[in-house]
Amino acid sequence: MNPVAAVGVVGGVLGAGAYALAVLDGAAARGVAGMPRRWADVVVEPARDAALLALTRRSTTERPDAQAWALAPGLLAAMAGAAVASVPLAEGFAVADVADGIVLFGAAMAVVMVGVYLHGWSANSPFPLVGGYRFIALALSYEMPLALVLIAAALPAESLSVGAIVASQAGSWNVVRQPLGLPLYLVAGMGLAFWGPLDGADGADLAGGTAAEVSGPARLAWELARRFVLVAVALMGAAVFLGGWHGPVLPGAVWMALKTLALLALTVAIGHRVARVRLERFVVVAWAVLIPLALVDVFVSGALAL
Amino acid sequence: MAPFAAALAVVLATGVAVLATRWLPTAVPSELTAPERVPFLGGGLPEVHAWSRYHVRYYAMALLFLAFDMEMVFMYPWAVVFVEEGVLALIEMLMFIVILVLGILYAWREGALRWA
Amino acid sequence: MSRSLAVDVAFVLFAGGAVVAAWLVFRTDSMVRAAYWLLASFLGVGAVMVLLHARFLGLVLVLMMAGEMTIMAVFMVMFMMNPAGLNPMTMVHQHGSAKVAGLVSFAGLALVGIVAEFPDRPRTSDADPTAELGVELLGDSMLIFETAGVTLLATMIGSIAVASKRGRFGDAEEGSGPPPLEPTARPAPEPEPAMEDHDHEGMHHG
Amino acid sequence: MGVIRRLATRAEAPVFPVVGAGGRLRASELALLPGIRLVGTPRAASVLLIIGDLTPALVRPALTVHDQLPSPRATVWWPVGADRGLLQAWPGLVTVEAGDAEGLRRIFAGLVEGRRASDPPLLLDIEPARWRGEGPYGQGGTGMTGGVPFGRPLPGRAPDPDGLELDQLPLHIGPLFPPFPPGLVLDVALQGDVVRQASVGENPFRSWPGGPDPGPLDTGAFVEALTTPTGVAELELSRARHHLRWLADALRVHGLSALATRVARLAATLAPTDGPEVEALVRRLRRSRSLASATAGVGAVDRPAADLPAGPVARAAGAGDDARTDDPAYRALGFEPVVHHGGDARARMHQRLGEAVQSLELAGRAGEAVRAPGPALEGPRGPLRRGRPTPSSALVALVPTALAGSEWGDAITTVVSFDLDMEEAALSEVAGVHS
Repeated sequence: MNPVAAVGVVGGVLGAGAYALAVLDGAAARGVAGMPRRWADVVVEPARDAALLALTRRSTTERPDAQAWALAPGLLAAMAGAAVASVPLAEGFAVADVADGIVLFGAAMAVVMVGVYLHGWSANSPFPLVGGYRFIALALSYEMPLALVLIAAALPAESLSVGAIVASQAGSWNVVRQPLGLPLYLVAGMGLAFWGPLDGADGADLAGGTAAEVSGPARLAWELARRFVLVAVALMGAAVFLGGWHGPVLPGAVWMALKTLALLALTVAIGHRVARVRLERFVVVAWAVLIPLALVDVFVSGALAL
Repeated sequence: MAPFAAALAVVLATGVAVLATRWLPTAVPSELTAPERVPFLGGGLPEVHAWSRYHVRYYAMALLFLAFDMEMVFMYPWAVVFVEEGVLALIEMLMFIVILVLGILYAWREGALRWA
Repeated sequence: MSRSLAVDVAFVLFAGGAVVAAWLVFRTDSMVRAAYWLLASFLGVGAVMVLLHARFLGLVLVLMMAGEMTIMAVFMVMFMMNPAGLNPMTMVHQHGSAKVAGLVSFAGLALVGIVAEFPDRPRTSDADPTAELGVELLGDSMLIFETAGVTLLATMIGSIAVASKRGRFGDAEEGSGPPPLEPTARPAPEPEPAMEDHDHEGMHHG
Repeated sequence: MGVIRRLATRAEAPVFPVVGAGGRLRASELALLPGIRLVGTPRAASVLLIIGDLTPALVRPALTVHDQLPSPRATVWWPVGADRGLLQAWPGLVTVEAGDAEGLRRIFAGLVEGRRASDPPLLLDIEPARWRGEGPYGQGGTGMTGGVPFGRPLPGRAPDPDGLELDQLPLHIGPLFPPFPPGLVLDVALQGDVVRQASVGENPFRSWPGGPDPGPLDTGAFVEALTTPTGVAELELSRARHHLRWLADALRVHGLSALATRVARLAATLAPTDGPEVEALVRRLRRSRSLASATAGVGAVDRPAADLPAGPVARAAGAGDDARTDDPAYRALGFEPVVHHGGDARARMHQRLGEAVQSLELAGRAGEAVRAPGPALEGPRGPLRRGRPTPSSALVALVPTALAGSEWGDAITTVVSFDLDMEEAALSEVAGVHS
């Protein structure tokens, strides 16, 4: 695809996805809190918050690593963009249908760890620092299950390309063929975007963690970038586990959008229902339970694919 | 190579777009006083720099990750040829994985996954 | 601009970027920056590999190095005094021998590059290098592949045995004392736990 | 810019609260007010909201936090109870009637629209320490770790139980750290993310020269009932409300802020007829695996339950003392204390949930029953006896040992699970009458 069109498409997907995510989150929060609010307000709310952040001054700390601090949200957003580019948005329409799509996704998501750590480290402030280190513990734990469930999905497709993985789900979706895949993927994906129960890096107990010292445009960039990552995760999940563009009646792109929104809604709902997990415990569970389960997923999927 | 060119364009453009928030007129922290730049401690004042020899307590797990990361990389090419190669591939990979799961088992048994 | 020219330009940019980033590793005072300049260098190398049609290897390099460099940063910060380079320091020591080692290794590699005869077997562009790698791993190189598994197992067990203080049978240092100062002496008795005093010191430092 | 400004004017006003004397009850209702959003760090706030009166020791922290707000910023004061005048000198302070969200929003809108100037920084622009000009790089010293770069030294090392000897950060956190109860100052030695040592700093509510003169305490109804006959139904309803307010704070710390808002609303409007709703909520929270794993084994106090200060914390550890057991009014209702075992944060949460349900049930049954004034009364944090130390002061003493060695998140869970009130802790003894 021509680079300009590619940028336009990915930008559109990320922007629309992040906005939809913010609206869903606002609606869910109001629902759980029992605060009725006009729909119009809920829909405009994220734009208002963003506008306020854009009008607020950026603050800084005494002696930050300014360049690394500025880079962090850009890194997250760029990696989310790379991941979105590798996902086919409709049959035969991927921005960059890389033959090793899930490796590209894995690589992009590994670099996300760098971004979050830098965001925590650079402020030279205690709470962001602890948040950054928390994220590394989280990332080292979820990365294996994330890669393994994607490999399991690649087995029946005989290819690492996301397009091929979606095409291989013409008969039945991976969520049915590989029932372990989607739950494990969602746990890892929520960790990736430090969302809901796995938000230790930016948790309330650290006064916002890595984001405790950012304000104004820098905060806006960070919140956007983080949502971009979750959108990329949901998009990839919709393609790899929910059959991507496959679906009756409606066009493929609409199905992709609906499935992505469904996954986003699911993560939002989990975020408002499940308390923050103690990372110390999550690490043990990830290695002793999630990784073995992911390996079982790989072998069962493999045996079924033969 | 074309998909990579598109991906590269996307990476650069999204990254730069988010970085561009730094050029918003409000993004220049001009003329901040020293107290405005003090790190937040709930009203308290810091004595020392936060940058320090930070004691991570998951270092054993981090070392385990290094080895496991390597293993995972072998699985990608394996996944591509798996159906083609059939049972042989399944058995070979099973052997490989069992060896590595022994590593996790050992780590778990030794309590290395728990934080120091 | 023709496609091949674009590829050439990209190659030069990425390769040059990799070299510059590698140089910057030694020009910074911060351990975190040093680690991530090295990662940036690897990103350049990964991109070069992709340009050379080794897509999978290029991407995998990025995938692994992002994790690896982060772990390196974590360990460097943990054990280096002044980890953020707030006080001046230099990443380069033993200048003389470092220069010699650098020149010798560069000359050696350059010599190999110039003198060695590289195999020249043009492939059709539709061959999937990832699949070929898979066939190789499961076929002729199977023994290497499985040996790698055992090696990695040894790595895991070794690193845990060395790094983990806690063991299945209790504290790894239980009953051990600091090494004696004289080679023939018995190990010094285990010191009394003096945590409180030290903690106190730590609290009021600075 | 016009559109952006118009949009921003209608955004929820991000508020960072500074809870002064007498402000705690008001602060607990902040999340319920429309058009206002509570934030956890001043960097995310536009409005610094001072609730209640500032004591001398709270002024410096409030100024520190004020300057950490990014501009445009404004300071709003909601006066509650006594005003001893310290806030009169605060430049640019806007006084708005306590609880008036609309008034606060007007200030915020003026700020965003540019009709109102942003607060200037209030503290003097002085670098934290002299450092310029020394050393080859102007870092303030020589060598790798010598000197005080940029005005602060590098942290020092301390041994760690796992054999390493890495840096320890001496931190003074509070008294305005949102996860903590207002006024709690914690001096911690943080090694990595572990609290190696903790001690409770000077209580800012004790900083008036003539001794503390608290505004309305959040347990004021109970203190009053020591001397005046009070309906059992009224007392028990207050207790249930208190425990629900605590629950809202705890849920917010555990990352369930939307649910916390729901609980806070329930606490604010609680009536004896809300029994089913509270029971449903309690059932749900008790079943929650994530909450259980976030609190189980955290903050266990390793001493016999009998040695703990009496109250919910001791009852959560298995000690059944409850001043209500000997109270004739309660005996007539067949009162039996709720007791849990384990003595950790989870047991304390279940204890308070159980007591809230029980109190609501008692309130429904008590009818017109009146409790005669007596020497002792079970308050929501423990027994209140005239002339004896307040329950909070005994609970504060538990904090240092309970925190030592715990991870930061667990430390917060522990602090919250004790349900401290620093204003109450500032009182040397329970007095009979309250303003």
